[in-house]
Amino acid sequence: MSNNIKQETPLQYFHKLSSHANSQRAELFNGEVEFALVVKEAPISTFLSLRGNGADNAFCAAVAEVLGVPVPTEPGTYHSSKEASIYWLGPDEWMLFSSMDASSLEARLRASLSGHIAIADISGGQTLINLRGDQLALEVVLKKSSVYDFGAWADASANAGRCVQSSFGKASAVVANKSDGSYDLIFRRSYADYIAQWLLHAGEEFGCRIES
Amino acid sequence: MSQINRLNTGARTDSTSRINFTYNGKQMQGVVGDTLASALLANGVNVVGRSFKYSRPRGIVGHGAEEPNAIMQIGSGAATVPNLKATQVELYEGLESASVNGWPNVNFDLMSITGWFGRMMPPGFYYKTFMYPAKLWMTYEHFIRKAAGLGSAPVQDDPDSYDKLNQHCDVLVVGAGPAGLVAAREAARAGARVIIADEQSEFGGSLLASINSIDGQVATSWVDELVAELESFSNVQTLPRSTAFGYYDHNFLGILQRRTDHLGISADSGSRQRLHRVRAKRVILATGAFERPLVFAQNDIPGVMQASSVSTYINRYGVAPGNRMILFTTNDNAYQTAIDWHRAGRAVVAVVDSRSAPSGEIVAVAQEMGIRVIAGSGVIEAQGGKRVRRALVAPLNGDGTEITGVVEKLACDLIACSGGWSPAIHLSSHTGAKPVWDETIIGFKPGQSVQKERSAGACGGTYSLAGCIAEGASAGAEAAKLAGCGDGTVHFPMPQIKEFSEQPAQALFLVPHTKATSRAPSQFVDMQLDVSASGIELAVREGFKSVEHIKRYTAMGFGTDQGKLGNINGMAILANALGQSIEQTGTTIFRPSYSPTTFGAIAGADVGALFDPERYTAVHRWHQEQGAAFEDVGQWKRPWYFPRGGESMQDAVNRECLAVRNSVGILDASTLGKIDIQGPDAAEFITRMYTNSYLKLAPGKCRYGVMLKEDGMIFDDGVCACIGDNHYLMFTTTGGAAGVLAWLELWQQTEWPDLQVYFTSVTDHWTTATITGPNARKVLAKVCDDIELANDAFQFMDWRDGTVAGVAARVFRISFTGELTYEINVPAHYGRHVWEALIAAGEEFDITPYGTESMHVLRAEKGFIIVGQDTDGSMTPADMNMDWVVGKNKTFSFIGKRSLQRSDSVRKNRKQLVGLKTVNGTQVLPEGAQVVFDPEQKIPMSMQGHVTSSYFSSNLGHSIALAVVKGGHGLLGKTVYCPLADGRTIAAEIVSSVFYDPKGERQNVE
Amino acid sequence: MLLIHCPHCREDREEEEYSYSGEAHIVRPLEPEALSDQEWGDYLFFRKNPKGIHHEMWYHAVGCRRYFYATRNTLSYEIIETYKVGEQPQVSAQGAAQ
Amino acid sequence: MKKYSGFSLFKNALSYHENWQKLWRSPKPKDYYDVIVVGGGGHGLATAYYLAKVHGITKVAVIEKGYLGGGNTARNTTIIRSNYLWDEAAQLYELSLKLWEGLSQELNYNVMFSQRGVLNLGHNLQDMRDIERRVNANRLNGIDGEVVTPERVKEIAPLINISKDCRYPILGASWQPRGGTARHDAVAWGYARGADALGVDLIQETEVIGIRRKNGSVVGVETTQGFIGSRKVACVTAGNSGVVAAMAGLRLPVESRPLQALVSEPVKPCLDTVVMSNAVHGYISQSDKGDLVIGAGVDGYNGYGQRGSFHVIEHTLQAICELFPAFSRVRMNRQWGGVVDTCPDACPIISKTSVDGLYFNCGWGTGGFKATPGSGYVFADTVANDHPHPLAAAFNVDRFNTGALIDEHGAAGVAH
Repeated sequence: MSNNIKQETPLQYFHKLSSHANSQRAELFNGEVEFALVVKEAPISTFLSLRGNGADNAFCAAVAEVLGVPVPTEPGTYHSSKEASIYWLGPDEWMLFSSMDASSLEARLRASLSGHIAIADISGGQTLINLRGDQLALEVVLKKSSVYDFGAWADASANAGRCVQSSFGKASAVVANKSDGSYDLIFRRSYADYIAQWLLHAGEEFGCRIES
Repeated sequence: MSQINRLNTGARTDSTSRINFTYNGKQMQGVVGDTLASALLANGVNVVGRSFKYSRPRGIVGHGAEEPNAIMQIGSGAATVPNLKATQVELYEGLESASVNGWPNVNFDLMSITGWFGRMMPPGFYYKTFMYPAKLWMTYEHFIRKAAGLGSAPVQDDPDSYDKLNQHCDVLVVGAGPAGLVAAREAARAGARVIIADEQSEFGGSLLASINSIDGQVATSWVDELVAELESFSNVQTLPRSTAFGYYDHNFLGILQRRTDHLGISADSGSRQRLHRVRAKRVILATGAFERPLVFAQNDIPGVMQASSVSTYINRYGVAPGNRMILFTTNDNAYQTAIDWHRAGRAVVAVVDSRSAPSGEIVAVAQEMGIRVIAGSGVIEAQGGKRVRRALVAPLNGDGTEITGVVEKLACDLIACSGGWSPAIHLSSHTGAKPVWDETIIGFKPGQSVQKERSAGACGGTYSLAGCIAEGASAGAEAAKLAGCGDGTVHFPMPQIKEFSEQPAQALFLVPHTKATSRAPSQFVDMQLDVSASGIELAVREGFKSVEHIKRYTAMGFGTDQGKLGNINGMAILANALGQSIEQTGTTIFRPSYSPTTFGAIAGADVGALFDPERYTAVHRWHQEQGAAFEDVGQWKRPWYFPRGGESMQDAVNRECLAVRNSVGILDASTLGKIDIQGPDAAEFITRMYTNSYLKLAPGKCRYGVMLKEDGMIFDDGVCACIGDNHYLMFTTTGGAAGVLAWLELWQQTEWPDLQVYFTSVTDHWTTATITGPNARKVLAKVCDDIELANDAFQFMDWRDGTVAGVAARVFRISFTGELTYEINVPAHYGRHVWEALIAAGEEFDITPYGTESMHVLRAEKGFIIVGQDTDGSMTPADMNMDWVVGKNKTFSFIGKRSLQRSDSVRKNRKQLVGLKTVNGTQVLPEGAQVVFDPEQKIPMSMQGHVTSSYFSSNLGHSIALAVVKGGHGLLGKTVYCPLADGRTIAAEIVSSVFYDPKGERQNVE
Repeated sequence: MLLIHCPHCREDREEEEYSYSGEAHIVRPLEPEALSDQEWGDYLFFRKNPKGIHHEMWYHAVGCRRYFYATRNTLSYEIIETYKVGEQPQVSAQGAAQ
Repeated sequence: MKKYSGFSLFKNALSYHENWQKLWRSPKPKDYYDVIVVGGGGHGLATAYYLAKVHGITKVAVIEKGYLGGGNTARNTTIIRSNYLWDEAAQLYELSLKLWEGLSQELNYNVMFSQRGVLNLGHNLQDMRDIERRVNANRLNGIDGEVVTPERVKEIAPLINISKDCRYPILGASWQPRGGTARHDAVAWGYARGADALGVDLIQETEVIGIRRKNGSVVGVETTQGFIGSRKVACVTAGNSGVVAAMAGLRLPVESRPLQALVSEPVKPCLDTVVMSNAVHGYISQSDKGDLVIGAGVDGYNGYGQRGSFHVIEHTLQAICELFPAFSRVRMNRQWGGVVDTCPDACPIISKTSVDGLYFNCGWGTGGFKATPGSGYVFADTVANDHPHPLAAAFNVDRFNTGALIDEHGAAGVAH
């Protein structure tokens, strides 16, 4: 597709917005990051919903072969490489996130999988944001936002690879922890404005900025 | 007024740092560390309020959540807060406080009802009067309501914000007194995730007012060290100013943290209060105990206080609230107050001890100080007006039920009372644990645990400091172990503590008077609601027996203090009146909140813009830029109409509808639910869910379907397309999307797991731009060159993949307007691009964006229904004249089919969908108008149905309406009437529900 | 405020993630047309609604999107077990009574 | 029965209230009654009262396992209105409302029925269509009601937020001036006192543990005080209907769910009407004591525990703070739950059963309190004549077989 085709990410209109209630607090984090919390939206990427039998070795092997990442069969985990991540959403449901082209990835998967499977391209309907910053701020914002016990993941850097689909404000999101101590959030496009406002509100006490 | 009662002894307050505040408009000073109550007492304030029913003057009696009288309005304007207890308000510079009752003021109250008039208002008097004449009740009530309420709610919006944290921990400790603190320390050391919360501004509980020594140091120093130690653990969260207000199922507790109230300013960052929603593996309740007041005549006169509160004011706040004190006690423990008072340099008139021969170690200490002890006696009445002036003391018999000698009058200005202690079992009671009466502690103890909790320390009936610490330590270690941390053994050694050994206390719940209870001056049980011992006895006399009845009849325990002081005495007086034991009588069930909890904090951040998510399509901003008006559809914001210039809504809708029929319009249909369905059994499954069959639907084809609930009633509708072999795309209504997906999953997962089919919501993936009208093809052709668009090549109810405006698209030729229509679906990040490309391509045809209102008009012209508007959960397909969509020959009994054969479903005069054409075509029937056959009949009229949809059709030049009318399908041509609330009656003719292009030829544009 | 163990996620998760879906193990009649109105009405609407042990369906709506079953005491709200579709409860009202 | 009046109050004050008569006796159960009413809540007591008063059947016992009026009568938010959508429901609730209007005098007990009006708010276009439909139907049924604008709503409840900018703005409301509230406990006590005076035995702290039948007919009930005979057993045990039905081997189309409510601390009068919103889910009025009385929606799961989940309370207070932003700083004093028997069509069952002599009155869901007088009236008639009262006929249990449901969900969403 040609380059003059305009694309908009779900948080397009929030990039560079910030919330900052208390200047004193900002000084505390006045080093390289001026805001204790930074929300960064990933560029437009591929999201596929993958359904199939996780107990079927052939299925798992074929997916791993195409993605270059093993299929997580343990509940609440994800695996990732530079090009792709695959998140466990349910016993027969995964979300793929990738920089590879959606239709060709779908085609390759379909070619290598057999039996009862389903693949749906949901790239237009999702976005991924990375939430990084001060550990206390991250912890508080996650506690404000979700009923899930992220404390059970404890030391995030040692336990990277956990993910969960749970509540986020009055919407929902997939949250995953990363080895650098930050978190990725994946949620639906139509809720993006709400979640952006929610994060700006929840992060206000620490200072929160959204960037592309 | 100066701080006449301020002491210069070593309290927790800093007497050198002054704080200015106002009380009822008067300037006063307190010191850092004061509560409003301690500052008022320091300033010699006696009367802090008027009682609810009789407007009697009342003073401060307690020092915490138990306070019934010192109810204050704090602050002013938008940030005012009603009904705070002065004992719980930390003093800050500029604090404004005011009493909540009393007119014109608390010291001189014209509403005061004493003596005779008070006697006219026994419990239940409302029920017995104000009945005649009946029509005057609203007038009576008007005056009754004038006396209602304590403080005033603000009238402006709350300037503050609130938030919540979802907390999960291994061990939650409620209460940071001695038991709680050591429990938290043991659990923390075992590696548990610990939260410890306490309602007060600092941890320490009773030790903050203790002059005991622990391990050779002052108790408060021991506390400071312990708190510092706790704060050094990374696995411990300490929450001061945090009240656990409710204990809910499965170890979920609500804790309200007051973050800025003590600062006094409406904070400009962060939240005023924070609700911690805590899910704990184990809970340790270390909530302490409340001292029990003594019930004697006129025990509500200011200057009658709790003994432990007097000690707290002296030791913690450096305030001695009076000069000449009488201590009235039933136990050893309270002698400490006499000692504290004596050490503060004030006169102890006497200790009146109800026990005939008090002999505890501490009694001897007091006597050695020269304090007079009057044993075997009680204070039977307090006297005074706005302050106690004297006490009537009389000798009592052994069990405290009768006066046995001469009454002695003793002058005093303070009567400190202690009837023993009542464990704070509120939270344990919230769990459903049934409190048990324990004669040895003369109180209710927590019942058998029904949640994963245990009580430690005074709230479990253990009153010695050493006992509390030992119990706390073992509870902490045990809780950690049960949560999977540590081995359950106590790690830290017991501190050395010197305590007096105590002799048994006496149970004394109602101090006798020389007159019978019914005739004696009021002996108050529940101060806030003016419930007296005679009131309880009256209720029993009138036949009430159950403690819940008594509570409801007298209002005992319904106050904002929740009966923390009065309840046990009340139960005991009731038991006595019924001639049964307290155990038999039982106690009322405590319910959340333990202490009052701010609405805004319970609501949290989910108010205002965050009250409920607003869902937007990818084209939303374009709609906003065009000035669209929006309609709420479920959580979605959909463009309602696009007014141009100064257009009215009707003008805009007329223009939009004409544009669609005459040229081309464009609608954002992205909000429709879309479910991707794949699997070998997909067609079979879909066919079971819809009324019609999909077994023979070929790839590239679409079909309209209706879904029923198993009761046969329509619950959703939409088009379903066959995308490929074993692959379908189902469209749902906007509001029904989530429900339909859950419905499909329910049947597949639980009823037919053998059917191989997967469902995935793809609603958000697609932006759907619907272009409709005779020029729709011409517009599409300008931006799409890889789909053959000719009428016979790309037919009605077909779909094609192609490229639109350079973007891979899926185009459906279906129609909700009756015009030639293409629904163009592209991934949503291209949504705005494709939309704008279509607008540009349509410019020469004056392509007109239209909203949901025009969509409704256009479909109504065609007689197409909207589920949820034309149906209401009681409509079958046949009712909607849609029998054609029901597959009669389907082999499988699809969902809802059987219900269509029930006797009521085949009844002849069911309400059926028809069109209504008003006799006067300019009149538009209101939606919701009721249809009758005879407008002249008397009320109640026989209603035949109602108008479900109604519009002015600019295309037809007259109004149109859809209605459901009993037996309507057989009534074509009949004139019916809609009598309206405004007095008009509109006549209309029953016509076909299809008003426009009945043969459906419009969309066959060549 | 229930804490419910999802047998698929294998974690205790908060009630807000779930929605309740009614009595479990009600099998849809194989031949609805063969039933009388009363038998059909019984299937549609009439429920055990016990005070005590109840087998019920829950949907992990904000989670793994799986339906599963729970054995719960409707008086104490204690959840005795959760189990997957296709599995049978280990505890029943009759069993608990014994 | 000694009559209550201002004069009797005066007279008794002279004697220090030492001579008040008991409100009711505490009799030992007899061996046999003409009718046994199972359940001593408002509906059961009203049924007994009207059996004695209207039908002259005075050999009646009300058997209550706890204390009179201790179930949902004691736990509801006391809202009274009759502006229901469907004819069947509207007529039943209107009968009730008419009885409320004279109830204090009828019972010589002030039930403090306060006709301060009820607003049902609309927040979206479909809400407003439903309100129009309901109000039009009400008016043609002879029930007072009007559709009012947001500005009029603001006049009636000045602290309400009618801003167009909020998430779900108020687009209008239905207004029933004759609606209002009453003092819930007084209703039970008033009917109890009235029934007792007519000879009805009120037997508290006695639980029915079995329904004895012979040849398909009722012959009495087993209780914790032993067997009591009767050919007619009328069950009015909201929150336990399924359990009682099971004693007779019956199942009902009801599910028992928690319903929660809360009150604030007392504040000076600031809300002089009843405000209900289905869309955002909150119901609020202010009691004569000053408490803001707030009702929530039904919890999602079956439960007999008289308590529900905290998130329901949170959601309700979010709605209240949206409607009344000024109440954000007011504090919740107490919250509690009841158990409501919900029917699939949100309408009650007032019905004979397949067992001769066994009658059920249940399934009131969230709408029971307001129906108390009417429910008792038509149920008493149904029991006395062994034939449905005309207004009860539509509420027979057989409707769940025929499909003739009265779907109040249709326009009321929640039939509070």
